[in-house]
Amino acid sequence: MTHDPLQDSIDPSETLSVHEAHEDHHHVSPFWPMLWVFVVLVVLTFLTVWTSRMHEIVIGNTTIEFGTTLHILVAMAIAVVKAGLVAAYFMHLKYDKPMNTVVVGATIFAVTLFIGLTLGDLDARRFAGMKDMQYHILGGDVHFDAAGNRVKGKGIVQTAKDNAHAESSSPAAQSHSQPATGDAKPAEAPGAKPGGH
Amino acid sequence: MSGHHHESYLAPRETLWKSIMAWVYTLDHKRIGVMYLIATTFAFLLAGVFALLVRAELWEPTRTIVDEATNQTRVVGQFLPGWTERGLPVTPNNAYNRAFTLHGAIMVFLFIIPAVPAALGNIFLPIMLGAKDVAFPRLNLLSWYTYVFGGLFAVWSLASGGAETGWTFYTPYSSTTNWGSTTAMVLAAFILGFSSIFTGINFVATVHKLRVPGMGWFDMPLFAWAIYATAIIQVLATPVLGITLLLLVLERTLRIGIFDPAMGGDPVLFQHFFWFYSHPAVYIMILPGMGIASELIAVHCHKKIFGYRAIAFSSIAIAAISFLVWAHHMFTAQTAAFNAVFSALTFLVAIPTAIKVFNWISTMYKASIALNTPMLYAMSFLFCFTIGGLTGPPLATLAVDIHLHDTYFVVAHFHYVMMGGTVMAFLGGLHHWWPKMFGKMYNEFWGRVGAVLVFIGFNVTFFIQFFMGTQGMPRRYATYVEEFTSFHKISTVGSWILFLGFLIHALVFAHSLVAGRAAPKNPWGGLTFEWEADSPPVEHNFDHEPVITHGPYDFESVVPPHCSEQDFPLHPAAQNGRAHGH
Amino acid sequence: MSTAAARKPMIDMDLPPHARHVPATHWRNAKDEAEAAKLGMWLFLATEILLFAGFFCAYSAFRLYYPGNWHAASSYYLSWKIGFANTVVLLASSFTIVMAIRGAQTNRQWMIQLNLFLTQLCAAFFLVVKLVWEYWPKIQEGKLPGGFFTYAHSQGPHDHIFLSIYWIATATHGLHVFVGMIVIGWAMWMAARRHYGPKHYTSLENIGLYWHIVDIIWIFLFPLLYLV
Amino acid sequence: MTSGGVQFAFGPGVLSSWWDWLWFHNQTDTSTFARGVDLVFFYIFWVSAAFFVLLMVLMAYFAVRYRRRPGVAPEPSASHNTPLEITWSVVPTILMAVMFVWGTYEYLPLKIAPADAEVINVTARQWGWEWVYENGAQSRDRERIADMDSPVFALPRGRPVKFIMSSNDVIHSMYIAAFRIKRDVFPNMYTSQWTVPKEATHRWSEEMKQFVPIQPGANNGYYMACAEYCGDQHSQMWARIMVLEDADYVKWKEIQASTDDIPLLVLGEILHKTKGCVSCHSVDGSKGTGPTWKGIWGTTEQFKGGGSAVVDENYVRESILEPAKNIVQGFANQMTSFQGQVTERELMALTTYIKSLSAKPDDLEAAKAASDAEMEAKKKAAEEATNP
Repeated sequence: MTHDPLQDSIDPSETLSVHEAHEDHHHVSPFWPMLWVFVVLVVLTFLTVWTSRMHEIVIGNTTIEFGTTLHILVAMAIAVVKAGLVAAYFMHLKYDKPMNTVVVGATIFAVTLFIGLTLGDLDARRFAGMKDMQYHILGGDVHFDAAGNRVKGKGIVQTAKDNAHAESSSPAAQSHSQPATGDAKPAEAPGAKPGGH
Repeated sequence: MSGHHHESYLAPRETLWKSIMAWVYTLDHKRIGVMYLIATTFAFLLAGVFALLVRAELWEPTRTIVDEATNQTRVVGQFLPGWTERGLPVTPNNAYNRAFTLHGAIMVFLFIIPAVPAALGNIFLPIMLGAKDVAFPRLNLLSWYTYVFGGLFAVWSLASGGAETGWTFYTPYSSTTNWGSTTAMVLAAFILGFSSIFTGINFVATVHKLRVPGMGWFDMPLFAWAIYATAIIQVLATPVLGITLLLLVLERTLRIGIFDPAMGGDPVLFQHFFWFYSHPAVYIMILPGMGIASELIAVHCHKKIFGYRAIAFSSIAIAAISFLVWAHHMFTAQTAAFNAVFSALTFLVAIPTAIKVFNWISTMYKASIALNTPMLYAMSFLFCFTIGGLTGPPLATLAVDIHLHDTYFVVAHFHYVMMGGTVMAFLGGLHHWWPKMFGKMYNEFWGRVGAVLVFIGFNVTFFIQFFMGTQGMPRRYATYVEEFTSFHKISTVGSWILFLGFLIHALVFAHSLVAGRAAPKNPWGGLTFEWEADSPPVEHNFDHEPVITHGPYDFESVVPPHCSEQDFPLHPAAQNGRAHGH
Repeated sequence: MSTAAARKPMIDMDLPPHARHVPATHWRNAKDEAEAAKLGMWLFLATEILLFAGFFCAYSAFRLYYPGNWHAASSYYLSWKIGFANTVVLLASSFTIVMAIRGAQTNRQWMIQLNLFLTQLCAAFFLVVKLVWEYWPKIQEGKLPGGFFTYAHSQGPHDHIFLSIYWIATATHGLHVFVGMIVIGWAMWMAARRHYGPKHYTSLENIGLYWHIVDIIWIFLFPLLYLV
Repeated sequence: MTSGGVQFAFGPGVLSSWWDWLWFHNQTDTSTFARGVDLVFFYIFWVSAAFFVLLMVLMAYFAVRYRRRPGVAPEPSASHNTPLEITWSVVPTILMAVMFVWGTYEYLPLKIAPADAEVINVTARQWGWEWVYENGAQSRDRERIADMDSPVFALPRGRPVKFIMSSNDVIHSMYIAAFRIKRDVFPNMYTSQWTVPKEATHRWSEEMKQFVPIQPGANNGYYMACAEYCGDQHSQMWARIMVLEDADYVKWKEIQASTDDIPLLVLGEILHKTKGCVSCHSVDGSKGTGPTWKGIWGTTEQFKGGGSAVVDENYVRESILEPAKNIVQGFANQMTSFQGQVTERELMALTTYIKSLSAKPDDLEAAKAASDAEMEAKKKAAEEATNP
């Protein structure tokens, strides 16, 4: 089989006398930028704590209420920025071969799908209403009310009847009595077949 | 680094002790690959035995050879007596449940996931790229020992009562059951996951950094492409299995209650966690099989593969889409809106798959097809995989899947893809590369006999199961209603034919190792680098780093290396611009 | 003849250890080797991220199911001050390890050793704070995961789930910090033997990458568990 | 058992019946969904069949036509063909788009029950089903399916029924193949599915005083099964579904609803099956997931972690209502509480039944006596009620 003689002799880049081979591998991480990144990170951490502990902010005469959701959004936004800084500077992504960034991209893609889609389904299911979790610890129909007091159940037959009535009577009772996942209310059933009768 | 460079990688060292140590500490990807091959074969036999037991159990709807005295379950109980954990009796169904669980768990985690990438991939990926070894030989060895370690846990579980949760370990059953030693089996799968991750990292880096100078992405053999796509999934999906099983173990030991409804947890969350890995995992299983099929068809048809780029890209496309479809395993558990979304996404994955099949068959057009064992396997791969693929759409279609979900239709579909696809391709690849791996030819005639028997046995076993599924025979059933008796009988008979086929293959390979004639460097007239190396290759694969002079499938313009022009003549039309493999 | 055999005599033993580095025999040159090592590390980090994604997914799922209970539990069971201190410490350690790498790149051995030592110090501080001021009191008061939750004054029916996730996530992260300390310890030992230098610091760089990912994960865990 | 279809001989006879079975023989229009689902299925089936035959014929033809001939070179041909490749990417895509749209269109109604659907509350447990009808009726009819005493449930023909399902322990899945409906049953939330059975399978026969198949042998009702693996006897969670005309349906529910006219002893025997005790506690002495009831009465049970008790009224009551309290040695804590799921009389009935299984004959006598006495008392009370 053919092979050029170069392949047999030693590739110069393998020996240390020659420096060219190493150049693009060596980006020296600069001191001051890195220090600044660090300072910014600490500041952002402060910011996270500060925002998470405030309940409303007043700009001029407009007041923005800080609900839980907003807290999460702000905190996560800051966290993402911090992570980005660490990745770009401390972890050298800014200076490296783009391949490493591609790896990170693929990872973020997978994580987003995983968490995003899973939560999407669970969220929909939550509206379908979960049966009281304590139900099966104590058995029977015993459960806890919102205040956490134990409430004696009424037996499964009675529950069944109530559910049945709740079914036909009040759509309001839907969410508890008929929490089948994702069922729209029978009243506004898009494309529902006629019941065959 | 001393004088072993010109000997076969199989050559023994000066003393027996040194030879053994040379295998124990080896960093040679070929040796690690061979060790993987042996281990996975063992796992395959073990799980195969359980499969035979399962089929035998189903010979009769309720009871067969009953030994009522020992309260063992019918057939399986005869073989697996005395698995009583914490004084619990072996009830009539229980040993059967363990048998199908162990069949599934061992086949999936110990055989089919590592079999092609970690065994054949390990041996041939670096050679095909013209490299001396994989990127991280130590990591490679670590991956092998991790596999062994995980295997030990599986054996521990086996010895201490097995598991009977089904290989899917659905909570809350798996987190509460007292039968067998589920925890050990879960830990086994957990550890095996890491072995798989290490292999994946290794192969990605190898493909990126160790291609021979001048080999561009589209000069790579399609097997390398498939392994690359597989490795990506292994890296990106397996960690989620790790965390899932870790949480499940904690659920069983610390009762953390995340998946346990009795403590406010949510079992469906587990299903999402599990399938986020385990659906991509089925592509970890099939993609390498597709890669092998591409090699087999191209080489044994002696024809430039049709639509090289289409096949290459479809591998990557499948890898990407595989992350988008997991929830189609939960159509009966999920909300309507999500089912619709995932149903649509699931159909996407069928498109690149279909493209592959079309390309493979077009490759056979105007080819020069040698109907030897590897090609027979390539064709039975095409046959079975096409069926497996075409029975996917019914399961992706919402209305139909609601009916077919968790019935024998799913069982048949899965086996047509996994066994009819991956295992057929694996066996084909085994015959294809056997001369290269061990430097011995196998007996062609008996090889073909085995191939035909496996093909017939497989189809007899599983085709009938589609009918059972459409009639609503649920899976994982130890006892069933009498209407299905004749179906199950046929299926069971098929499993015996299948067994016979594998037996013949075992004998053929054994004979080849003992008395097979020495293999030439290039018995099939292949053009990829492994056919330029010796059979078996030397320690660093090549005496001199090979130079890329032609594409992997340029059969029309190149006489294969180490082959005479009499055997592989060039068509006069292609004479101009002819190159030569040497 | 093997290229490795040919390469050996060309090594100048007068060079410092780090300058004597020769790529493993299956590599075509040191550049490929270094890049591959880094790529491999990044792939490993990808698996780490996905591993922790499991915790984040579980966290969000139960936050979805029991929003009020969840929000209350975080401030009820955890002190943001401790978390904040640990966050700053981890960030500092990230900075010092970057400086250690800089020391290697500019061949200032004292800089490598000093910064690695500081990093080690921060890591130790992080773990001590966690064990002494977070884990130990919780264990004593029975603020334990799932079935072991025995704390008398639980403020909601699902506190045990919150604590399950808190314990598993932070414990896994703590384990990573501990592993980090071990590898950094190894790096210190190598540094003491002048193993790192401008020509050869890939392993140090990879340890740095690992350490940063541990940091990043904490950057997300801190607000989720302690603040919101 | 010949229900649900043809009996197959193991042999050539099978071939023909395969086709019946592929075509769902007489089960294509059994429910609102069956017809639609099957049409989608057959669309996919024929598309797939066409592609499969095309591909395999080509493969076989090429394999023969272009088999290797020594010394003959294959004649060159294009290694790709863009129009062709585009065609075979686009055509399947279109065909599958149809599958998706049609399949989803048939599926969505399955999620939306009509408002006037009769609600049946389904409880799944390891290992059995319990349906509670609106009038509180629970099935007492049994049939032996796959070696297990399985319940027989009735559904009204031509009226929508909605199943609101929950599980007592692990995940199950309620699957009625003939109706093409399946839905997982979870311990932590209600799920539901609905259907309208289209054809009646049984009728009330006055002479036999029971419900009998309308076309015996051809259609003896449908099977219901558990489609989500749930442990040891997962494969024995069968049930028989019979579809009745309205009048018969109402009659059936009334019969099931009233247990008062049943003597305690008989009722106990029924409950042992309907409440699912049978799946763990045998009455023939064979060892199951739980202790057998044969001869257990009056014996002294040793508990895990010390302690023991004599099996008497109190102990039986306690084991039914708080099973986890004491676990008999050699058994796992598998049973879930029946708190609120059994009435006082049902408890009495079960106690009496267990007593009647005692090893000592006088216990049996006592049980019989108690049972009869209770019946007498009821009669007397009834008479007093009618003529004070």
